[in-house]
Amino acid sequence: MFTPAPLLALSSSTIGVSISLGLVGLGMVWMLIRSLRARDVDRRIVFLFIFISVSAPILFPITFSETPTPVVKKLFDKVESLPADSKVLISFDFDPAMAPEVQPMADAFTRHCMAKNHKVIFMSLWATGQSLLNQTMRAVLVTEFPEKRDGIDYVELGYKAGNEGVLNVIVSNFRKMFPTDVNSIPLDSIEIFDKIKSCRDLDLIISIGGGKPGIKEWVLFVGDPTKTPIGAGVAAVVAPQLYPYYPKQLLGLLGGVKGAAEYESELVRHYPQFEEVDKPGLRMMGPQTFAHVVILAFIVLGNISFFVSRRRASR
Amino acid sequence: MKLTFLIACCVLFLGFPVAGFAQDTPEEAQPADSITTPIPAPPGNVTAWDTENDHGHSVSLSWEPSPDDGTGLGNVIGYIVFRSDSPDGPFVDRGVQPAGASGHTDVGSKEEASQDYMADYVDYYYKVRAITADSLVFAESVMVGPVQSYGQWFNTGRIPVLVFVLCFMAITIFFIQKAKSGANLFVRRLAGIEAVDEAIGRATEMGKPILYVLGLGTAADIATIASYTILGRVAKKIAEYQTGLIVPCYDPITMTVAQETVKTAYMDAGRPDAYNEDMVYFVTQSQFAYVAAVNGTMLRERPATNIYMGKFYAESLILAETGALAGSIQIAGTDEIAQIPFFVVACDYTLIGEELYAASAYLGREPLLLGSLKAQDYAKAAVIILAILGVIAMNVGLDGFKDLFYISN
Amino acid sequence: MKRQVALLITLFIGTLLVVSVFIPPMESLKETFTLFFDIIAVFAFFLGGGNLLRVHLTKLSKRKQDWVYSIVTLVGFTVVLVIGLFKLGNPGGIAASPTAEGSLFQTLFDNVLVPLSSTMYALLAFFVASASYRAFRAKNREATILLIAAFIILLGRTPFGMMLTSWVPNSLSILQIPNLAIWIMNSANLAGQRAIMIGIGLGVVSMSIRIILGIERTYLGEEK
Amino acid sequence: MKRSSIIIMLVVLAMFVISWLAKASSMAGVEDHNIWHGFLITFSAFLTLAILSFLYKDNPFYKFAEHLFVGVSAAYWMSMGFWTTIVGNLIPRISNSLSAFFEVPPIADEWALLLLPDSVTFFIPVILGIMLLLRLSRNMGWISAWPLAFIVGSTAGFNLVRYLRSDFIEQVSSTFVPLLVDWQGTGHFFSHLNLNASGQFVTMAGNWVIFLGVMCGLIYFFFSKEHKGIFGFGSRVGIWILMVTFGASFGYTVMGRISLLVGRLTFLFGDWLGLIS
Repeated sequence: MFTPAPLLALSSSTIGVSISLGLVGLGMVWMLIRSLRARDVDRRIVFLFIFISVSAPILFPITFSETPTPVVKKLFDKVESLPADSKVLISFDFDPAMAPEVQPMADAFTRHCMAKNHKVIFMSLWATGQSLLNQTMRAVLVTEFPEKRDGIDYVELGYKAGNEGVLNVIVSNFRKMFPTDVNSIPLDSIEIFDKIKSCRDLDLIISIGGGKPGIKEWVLFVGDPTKTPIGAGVAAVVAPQLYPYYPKQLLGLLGGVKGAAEYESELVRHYPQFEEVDKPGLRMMGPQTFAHVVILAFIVLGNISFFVSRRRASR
Repeated sequence: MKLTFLIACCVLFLGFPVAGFAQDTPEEAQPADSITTPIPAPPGNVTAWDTENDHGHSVSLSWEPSPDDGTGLGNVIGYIVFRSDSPDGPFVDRGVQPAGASGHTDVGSKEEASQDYMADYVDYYYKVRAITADSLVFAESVMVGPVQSYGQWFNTGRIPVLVFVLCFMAITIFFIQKAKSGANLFVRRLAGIEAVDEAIGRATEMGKPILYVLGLGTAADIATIASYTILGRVAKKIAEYQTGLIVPCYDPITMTVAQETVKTAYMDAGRPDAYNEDMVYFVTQSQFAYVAAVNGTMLRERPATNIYMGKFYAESLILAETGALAGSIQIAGTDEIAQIPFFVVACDYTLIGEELYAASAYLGREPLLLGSLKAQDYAKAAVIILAILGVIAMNVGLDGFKDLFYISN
Repeated sequence: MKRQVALLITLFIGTLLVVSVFIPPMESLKETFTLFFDIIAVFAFFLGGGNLLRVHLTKLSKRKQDWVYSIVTLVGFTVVLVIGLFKLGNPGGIAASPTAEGSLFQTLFDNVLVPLSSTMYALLAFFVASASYRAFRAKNREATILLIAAFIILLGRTPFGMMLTSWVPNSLSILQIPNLAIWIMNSANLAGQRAIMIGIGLGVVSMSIRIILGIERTYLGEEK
Repeated sequence: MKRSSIIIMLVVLAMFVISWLAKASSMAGVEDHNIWHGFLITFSAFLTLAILSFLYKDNPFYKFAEHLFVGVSAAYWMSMGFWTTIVGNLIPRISNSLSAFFEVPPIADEWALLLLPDSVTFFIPVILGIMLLLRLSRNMGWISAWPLAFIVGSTAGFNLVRYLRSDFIEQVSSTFVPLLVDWQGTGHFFSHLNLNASGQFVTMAGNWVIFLGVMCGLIYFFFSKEHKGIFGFGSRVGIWILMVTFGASFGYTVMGRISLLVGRLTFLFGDWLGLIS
């Protein structure tokens, strides 16, 4: 609990990384020997390795640069190409558990839309999404864009229970599901909604999620019926499942932290003013990479021990 | 002489600022010349008609983008659609479209109270205005109208859907009838199901309970409904072998149904005495809290077999790995595509997607269910044929074929 | 009697909603029904709460194994319920959104529910690793295919994937692992996804038909 | 209770208090309620560690966290449901006085259903809901079958068309892909074998895989025919395709899972221990 902070501060991050990598490396060698003896290791050791390889890059940050893949680029370009004052809806369809993975996307989208002076409508299909929505508003809107005004540049509809049912209603009528915004202001007296009756009147819908209800529901209930372009930021887990919808039913897709990192780097490329802001996506790629390598190693080791033991059995 | 001097002064006065402007910020020519934006050409042949397949209160428009949109002067940044209920105005703004757009749907409110109310069977007149960066510089199309909005009684845009629904209903009912009339319908064996029986046997030998997880689906989810049947079968066997059964539930309604199912199963097995209320219990309706509880149960009760059937989300792997840790045999089945991989990797047997539904039919061994299963198979055959035809059509350039499947709005 | 009524309800509601898709004037009906659905769902929450109380109170009264912890559950439940329903400590008063900034409810959410649920979720990082160590073994042809696919994709998600194959000339960049990974995702993966999807789609449709026609009755809590 | 476990309890308690005080003092002057915030952060850190301890083995701390989680979450969802749906969507439609009490603007009547005003029709779900709650009573429980029928019926009604449309028709029609290309010589055909500039060969190969993959996948899901002969081969290819899909999805997912852990560890190291800025 009292791990001496100054000590860590003194040790340069390179030393820290090399130490921890050394640890992991040695451990791997030890495991290799074991597997050559056809012995499996206890899963707790596997857990330990993951823990080290993830926490090391957090304590001693390392970042890699990212180039956007077409799926990400397409969505970025869409937001970029829309004229100012376009109506963009951003839906926070995730919960705290998923937040570390997808909230960076939400922030990046919000940032981008604000920089392009789009009119943004925030909502959430998840009860728990509401407070995460508040977080983004606090972190991005209020601090980075103090000049933006609620009701004129953006509006927060918040959460309504009913999962895909909510979409079922707003696809033809916002006011029926959201008589008021989150601050109990009737939609009729909110400037952004003068021209918006249903989802048909939106220029772009971005759903950020990773569960149900989520992107799939947006595509099924809103995208297909209204042909409104839909972009998505999703937890890596659901991304492959959404590929069938891309590009016909889904405009573009940010898959997991990598997607977020790619979007962030692209954003910085176009808007140098965001050089300074925190880019969790890029920041998280370090641990990602290490953990991936460790897991890859585990797969190899697992197979080595498997084959060795099988050879012994056949002998 | 005086005159020339005067002119010279004017030139100096007027000229300098402009020249100076041009000199120190040559690249900022935009604001300078936007003061005199050339007027763009208006959008061409505007047409307006009642929006098809809707409940009225809406008119659709289309137009040819102004020649200066993108091309030409290229200074058109969008279009505003104006509406009036009389040819001579006043015209009200009914919506904006970005540059490049060539159509707009003007949707009004159904409620007369609303200021945005749009009456049916009333003449409306429309104008489309091409706008530039300078709000004073724009070009309006010729007025179109009168046009009336009215509701349709049938949504022709969705005919393909209707056709499929009807066809599918037809074959389903046909096969169900066939099954009822005693025709023996073959259904191939499903490894997963065989495994269930073995697993129950194993549990009996070990004298350990069986953990049955219905997943996170609501009582109405198809996967859950399919899972009930399997649960019924499992419970019956368990009742016969007198093994323990644990069914922690996520959804209160699902729980009530599960209780009924298990109770009935025990009665069918002729041991209503062995049934007790606590076998099926409610945990909580929150994903990870539920998982936390089930994980605990796994490590404390050490069930011989874990059966996961129904809707599962991120928790799939948490459950499956914890189960493996507890050394249980695991059989899973879900229609949640994203989660199948984890079950396939971590469990001993997995019913992949549709197999879950098939399993319930297979176990129910009911002619009705088998019949509908047959119907599905024929539908699949139809898909394969359609796909082949479609691909051929695509390759010989008969794109019309694809349009048969096009569902407008 | 009760069963007949139930089946009639299902038949009526089901058909009504299917038809409403094709009859524009009935579209708003869909919206209304959805709202009904949500309202009933909330009552289900309360049913859940009732069950929860029942389960843990019996555990407590019968002094079952780990009954002590049931106290934790019950206390947590009651406290949060009282705070939530009465909006205790909500600066905005009754009109404010229940999750308003600085409200006690929100604080509880941020400091109890968030750490618990996200840590539970984070366990996956460990389990993914243990699963790949334990289960990704070339036991048979299927397992091997699974293993290889996973390996390529994993590699493709790291910079090392690029490093390993950067020597490949750009004209053949399809063979560079990251590109290969994307290609697999968009071809084979997509095909598999789609096949499953179509199957499930059919399954759902036929099950729905069975339910509406009253052929499928398991949901009423009976074997047949 | 064993002596050792008591000692562990005490140690953890002590550490908790220490961390609380440390946190509070570190926040003194910065935050106004530093004691309270110190407690909150320490407590969430404690819960985090309690759950993680499950990786080692089941233990009292995990049990505590687990049971707390169950109770709190259930209550949370009940309250949310009450405020967002009952107060947000039901009350404004059925009672002006109540909506005045809850300070929500009433919603004007609409004649959506059965030509009755919402203020009447919206009692239907209330009645059904109450029927559902009767489940808690022993002898009136059976009536909960009716609301259940309503829920199942409406879901079936929604699903029927929706899945047919988006998961069936749309998916089938997007399987119609061009398998042949307009031949412009070998050079052009094999030109730039990369994805971003979609070279003919790559695109075409992809399309073939998609087409055949879907076919074989569907064959695998055939239940009314034994997998033998050419049919058997088809289904075997089908399962291979599925395996690639599963492998791919798994590999792709790892990323997301790691980032969740990153999130938690960042909280532990940053917000709690303050090791990272």
